[in-house]
Amino acid sequence: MKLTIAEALRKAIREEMQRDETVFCIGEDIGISGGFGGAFTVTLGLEKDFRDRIIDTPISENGIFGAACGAAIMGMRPIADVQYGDFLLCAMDQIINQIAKLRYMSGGKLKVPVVMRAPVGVTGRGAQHAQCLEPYFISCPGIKIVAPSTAYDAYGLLKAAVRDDDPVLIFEHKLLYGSKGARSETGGVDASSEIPEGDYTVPIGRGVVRREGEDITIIGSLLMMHYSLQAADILKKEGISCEVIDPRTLWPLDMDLILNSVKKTGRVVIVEESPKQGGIGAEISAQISESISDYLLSPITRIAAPNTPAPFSPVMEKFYVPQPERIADKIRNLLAES
Amino acid sequence: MKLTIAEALRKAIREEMQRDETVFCIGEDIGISGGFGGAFTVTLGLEKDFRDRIIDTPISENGIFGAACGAAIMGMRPIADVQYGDFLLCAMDQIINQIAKLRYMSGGKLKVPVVMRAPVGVTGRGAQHAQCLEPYFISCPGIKIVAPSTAYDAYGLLKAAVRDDDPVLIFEHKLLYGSKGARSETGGVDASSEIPEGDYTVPIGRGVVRREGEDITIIGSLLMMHYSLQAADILKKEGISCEVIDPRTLWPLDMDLILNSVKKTGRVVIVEESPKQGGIGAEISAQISESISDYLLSPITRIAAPNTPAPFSPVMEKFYVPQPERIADKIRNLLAES
Amino acid sequence: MTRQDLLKKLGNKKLTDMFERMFEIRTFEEKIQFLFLEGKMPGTIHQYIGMEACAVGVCSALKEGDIIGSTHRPHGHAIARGIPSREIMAELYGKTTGCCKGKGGSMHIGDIKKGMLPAIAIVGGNIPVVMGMALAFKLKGEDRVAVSFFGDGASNEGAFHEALNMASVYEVPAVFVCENNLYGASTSIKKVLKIENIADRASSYGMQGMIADGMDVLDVYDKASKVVGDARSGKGPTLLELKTFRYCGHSRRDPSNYIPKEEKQSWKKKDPILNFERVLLEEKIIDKSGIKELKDKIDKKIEEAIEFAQNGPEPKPEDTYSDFYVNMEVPR
Amino acid sequence: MTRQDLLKKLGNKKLTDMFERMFEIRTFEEKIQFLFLEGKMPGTIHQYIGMEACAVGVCSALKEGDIIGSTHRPHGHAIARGIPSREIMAELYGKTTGCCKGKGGSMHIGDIKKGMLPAIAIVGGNIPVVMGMALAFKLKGEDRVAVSFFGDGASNEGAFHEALNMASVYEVPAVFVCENNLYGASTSIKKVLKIENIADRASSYGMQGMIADGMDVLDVYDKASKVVGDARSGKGPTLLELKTFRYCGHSRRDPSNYIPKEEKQSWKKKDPILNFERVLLEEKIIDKSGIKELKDKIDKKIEEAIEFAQNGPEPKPEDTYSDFYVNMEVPR
Ligand SMILES: Cc1ncc(C[n+]2csc(CCOP(=O)(O)OP(=O)(O)O)c2C)c(N)n1
Ligand SMILES: Cc1ncc(C[n+]2csc(CCOP(=O)(O)OP(=O)(O)O)c2C)c(N)n1
Ligand SMILES: [Mg+2]
Ligand SMILES: [Mg+2]
Repeated sequence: MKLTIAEALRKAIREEMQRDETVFCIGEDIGISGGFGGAFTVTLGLEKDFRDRIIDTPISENGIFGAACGAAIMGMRPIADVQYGDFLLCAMDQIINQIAKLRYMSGGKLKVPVVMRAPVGVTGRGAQHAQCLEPYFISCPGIKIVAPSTAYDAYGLLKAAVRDDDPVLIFEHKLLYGSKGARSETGGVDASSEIPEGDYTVPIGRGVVRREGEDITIIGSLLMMHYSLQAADILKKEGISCEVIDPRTLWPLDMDLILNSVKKTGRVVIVEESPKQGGIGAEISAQISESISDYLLSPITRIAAPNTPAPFSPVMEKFYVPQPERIADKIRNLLAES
Repeated sequence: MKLTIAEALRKAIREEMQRDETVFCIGEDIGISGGFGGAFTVTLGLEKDFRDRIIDTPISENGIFGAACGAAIMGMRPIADVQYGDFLLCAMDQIINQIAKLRYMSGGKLKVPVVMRAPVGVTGRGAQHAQCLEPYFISCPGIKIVAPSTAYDAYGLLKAAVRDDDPVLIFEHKLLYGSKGARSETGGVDASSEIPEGDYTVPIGRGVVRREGEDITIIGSLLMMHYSLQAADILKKEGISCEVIDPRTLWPLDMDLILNSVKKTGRVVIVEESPKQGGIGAEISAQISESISDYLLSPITRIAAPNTPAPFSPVMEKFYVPQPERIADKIRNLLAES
Repeated sequence: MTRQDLLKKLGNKKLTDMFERMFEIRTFEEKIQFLFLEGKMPGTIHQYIGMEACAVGVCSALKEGDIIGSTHRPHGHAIARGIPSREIMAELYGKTTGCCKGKGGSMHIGDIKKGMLPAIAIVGGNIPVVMGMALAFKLKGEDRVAVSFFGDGASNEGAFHEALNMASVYEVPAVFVCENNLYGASTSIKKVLKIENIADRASSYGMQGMIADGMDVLDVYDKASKVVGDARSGKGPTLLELKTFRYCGHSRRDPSNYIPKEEKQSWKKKDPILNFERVLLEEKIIDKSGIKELKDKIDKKIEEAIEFAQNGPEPKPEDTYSDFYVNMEVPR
Repeated sequence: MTRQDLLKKLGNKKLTDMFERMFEIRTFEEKIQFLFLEGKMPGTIHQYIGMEACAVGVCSALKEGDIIGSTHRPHGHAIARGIPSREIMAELYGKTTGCCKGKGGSMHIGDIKKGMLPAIAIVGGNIPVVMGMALAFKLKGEDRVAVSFFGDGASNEGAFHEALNMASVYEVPAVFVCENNLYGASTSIKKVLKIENIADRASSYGMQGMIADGMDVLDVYDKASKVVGDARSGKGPTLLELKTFRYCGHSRRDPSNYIPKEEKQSWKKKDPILNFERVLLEEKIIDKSGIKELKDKIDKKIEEAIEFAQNGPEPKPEDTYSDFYVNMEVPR
């Protein structure tokens, strides 16, 4: 069955709720009949089957994540979401001070199996609905972070997250959802997959090689994974062979996979949709430096957004987000230089 | 006049308030007579001279930073503080979504000259009063971040921050304040300086070489700067010559200074009190890699706290925070290996 | 104030101006709805149709130095505050001629020089900022009032609570205008609020609360004048709730199927523009041909605004790097 | 309920138990104050002296499966909820025998298995979490109540607002206990709150509000029983305000010079322990020698707790890496 990411997430949530009575969803506009199913249709219609477990909330993000935290400690498996990742910033106290730390503070006496979902991506809405929040959360011990770039992974990672005993934050990309109807996005990229029959999970902590190659390793998540593949296509025609890695889990990183690839190719670029400063690219770069700097044939290179907020105008926005051509250019230069 | 950091900040704030009527302080318990002068005595007694401009607040961090934001846009120069850096997480929406972005969103039509002050450091209080928040904020375009490790710099950076037209976040360290009386800290390190007569500023964006050396560059801020100097002392006796750099401004980084030093020594360790994951060390490492990887004689190395929250017990806490001996050990090994 | 006194106080010129503004908002929103659905406009939009009396009633009670803060739904506030439609339109198109030079977009419309903070699209996010603006006015002893617009949904955000309490404690010259349109996105307030009147929350802060009919521009103006006057004269802030309704969807292509048809219909009977037009005609403040003239004028104005916006210059890609730090380049 | 009915309902055993708990809290706090000032104890402490009737009154109204959430000032709540003093003491010393194995410290005292969430030292931070716990009880249909303790100062945090509104909307079995001791750190509530009774804020959420005399354990118990009962029986949550006072400083070595002497003195006259002792003696529920015996027992218990704590094993440095992810090593 071929599904979009929005559909795959919906299917996974539905099945997890069927499987386990303690799973519930909590968020704004997620289960209103005649409504949206959340900002991007992920929970659309689920309220019909699970009226008590699709909980619509007031606009109170700190309250939502606090509720999820407390319910998780008491044995539930909440899936809490924000309509845009940007609003996680309204709930940072609950997420970072409480959810991420309570188990540790308790001396391991409790667990906080919260799933948190947040759409990210720079998508024509201006600075406050455009942030890629990943950089803020990889600085936070206690949370696991995943970022599915295909429907296959979305289904499998959502299920793994629900079954995980630790807090898991899922970043989803607005342009990859494949949301339909009134909630569809211009500029969307097809991330749908064939979803096999029956239940499966994608393990948290494991990345995947999306394309094998010899000359350079490109690392990118979510939309940047797709753009990296497109860049690899462009370069292939020029005889440059790129290996593309999708980390899938952003924390803890699957460094074995990354290091092995970089050892093989000797070169690496990390592509990020967020501003370069303090991003995940920095962490990956630093870890590569620490472990295998001897293998490097050219400097570890980051391709990222400028160190500014996201501008609104489409012209500037296109410049802001790394495009496949820009990725290809940079790689061409890297190979030419060294 | 020899002053502690707490005293130097107090002097700088007092003078800025005298110089400019638009400067005011806003925060919890900052101006209560018979009280604390903020959590670490920085504003102690200022309310006597500036009753209307030392504004005690309810416990409402998001409100405090929102107030500062709005007042700054309307021409005031607020100095807003939290009692512990950890509480910045209660105000992330105002700081990151509003303060950092409003000028850009406005097309440059307004400015937001807010000064934000936050004590950091792992200091015997458990996980929620121990965070070094720097990693969260270097991911945020639109804010300048400074971190004074001496009273001289504290005075000069505070003044520079007040006079800067952009938002500036000042991280101060609990163990470096030299706060006295009921608010003194065990484990404090002397960071007092001779403060010259007359007004001066320390430029935002400029680091400083705290000690010159030949064999390796150590980069550390706040308490870690002092511990790095101590490590350098230890190693000096063994004939190892360390150059110690204090970035002072954490964003934007003074990369010229750092790169020149690393070019000279060929080796670098970055010391951080925060967990290693996604810290400032990662960003510095990535930038060094990008620019001067050819000069490196050994891998860029980060020394940081474990990727967990801060534990309470003194035994674990001492293990958690990089100590001078641990820094020295790591450097010894690095030099031995390569 | 009685209706007659109010009409007299306002005078014919101001009354027709208010009508014109309301009609301008309606026309602006209807045009861009069309453009948006045609795919000619980037981004997303949240529209103000049905709520025109709120923005115009409140803003008509303000003076030049006053300032307003707005939300994800700012077009109406911006027009009511006097930002030229064409600059708003150009901003929606992301042009350099937009009021934020194309950096802001629909959700961040504003112009500080014209008395409007760039709109803040974080629900509840502008409330603390506006409180801070009012605090600045108080500290500086300036004769200015700050007004925050926000929705029913926003009154459940922590930011609302913290800001209103601080505003009350410091007695700043602010008015907090809650446009209660009964829905936050698709969610009926009945699902997320157990009280009838949001204005009652004022009592938690020892603040004045007041309610006006958000479909009646005269009632809004009347109450707003009172509470803006209170703020200006040092009597402290007010939470002013306007009972209103949006005819359009929440955003973009939302058909608002979550709102019962009857509810929509019953509110449309109270249409703020039709009703105000009737009053103006009845009171002979303007005649039919005057109305027609005025509407034609607005129609033309908005057409011109569209032209201005569509023909306006696109920013250069590298403009991404401008309008950032005041005194420093963007670090690369 | 009349005082007499209340005494009868409680019975001698429970009444002396309540007294014992209050006295245990007082003794515990006085001892550690001394140890702390002597420099024998790491970290910082926030003490509960003067407020004993609050924790004991409320916790005496709870059942085994119920759960409480606490703050930076948790020792009293922990003892009242039944966490052994020695485990609390050991936690203050950072020992592996502490209730959080030394990972938490004074500000994070708790033990979920004994009905207490590790205390959350972010002011207001536990309120949404406790609301979520109550939500879980409701979803699971469990006969359990969740209680959040917090201060007057916390009622100005956005977290308070969001959590109370949600609790009311979902009608969860929760009680929100605001210990109004008139100060948040050094700040008098008069400076930061323009209303007299924090309980009145309940009306903003369509919630029940109630006030009890926080210096009178019987009054606290009486009101708490009522509202815990309401929560348990599906009548929804309550905001219960306890009027109380702390005799000690806010934290550490704070001499609380910001509190007028007369204010301190007038409150000390209402000492919850002395008053309750008087009632117990007057009502012949216990005699003087019984009181003495009980006090000696507690004194000894706390001395033993100190010994237990001081002699307990220190964690190993590498224990830093344990008690973290459930199913994964700490990434290095
Ligand atoms: C903090 C935050 N949460 C959620 C959203 C998504 N969102 C945008 S508008 C909206 C509804 C707002 O309702 P209300 O405050 O009543 O204003 P209205 O749209 O009715 O004018 C929501 C949930 C947001 N922009 N910000
Ligand atoms: C979010 C947050 N802001 C500030 C602090 C610092 N702080 C700790 S206790 C306290 C006062 C709390 O007052 P209240 O809620 O009345 O509780 P009390 O101490 O009186 O028991 C403050 C400001 C904190 N811990 N968390
Ligand atoms: Mg609304
Ligand atoms: Mg208090």
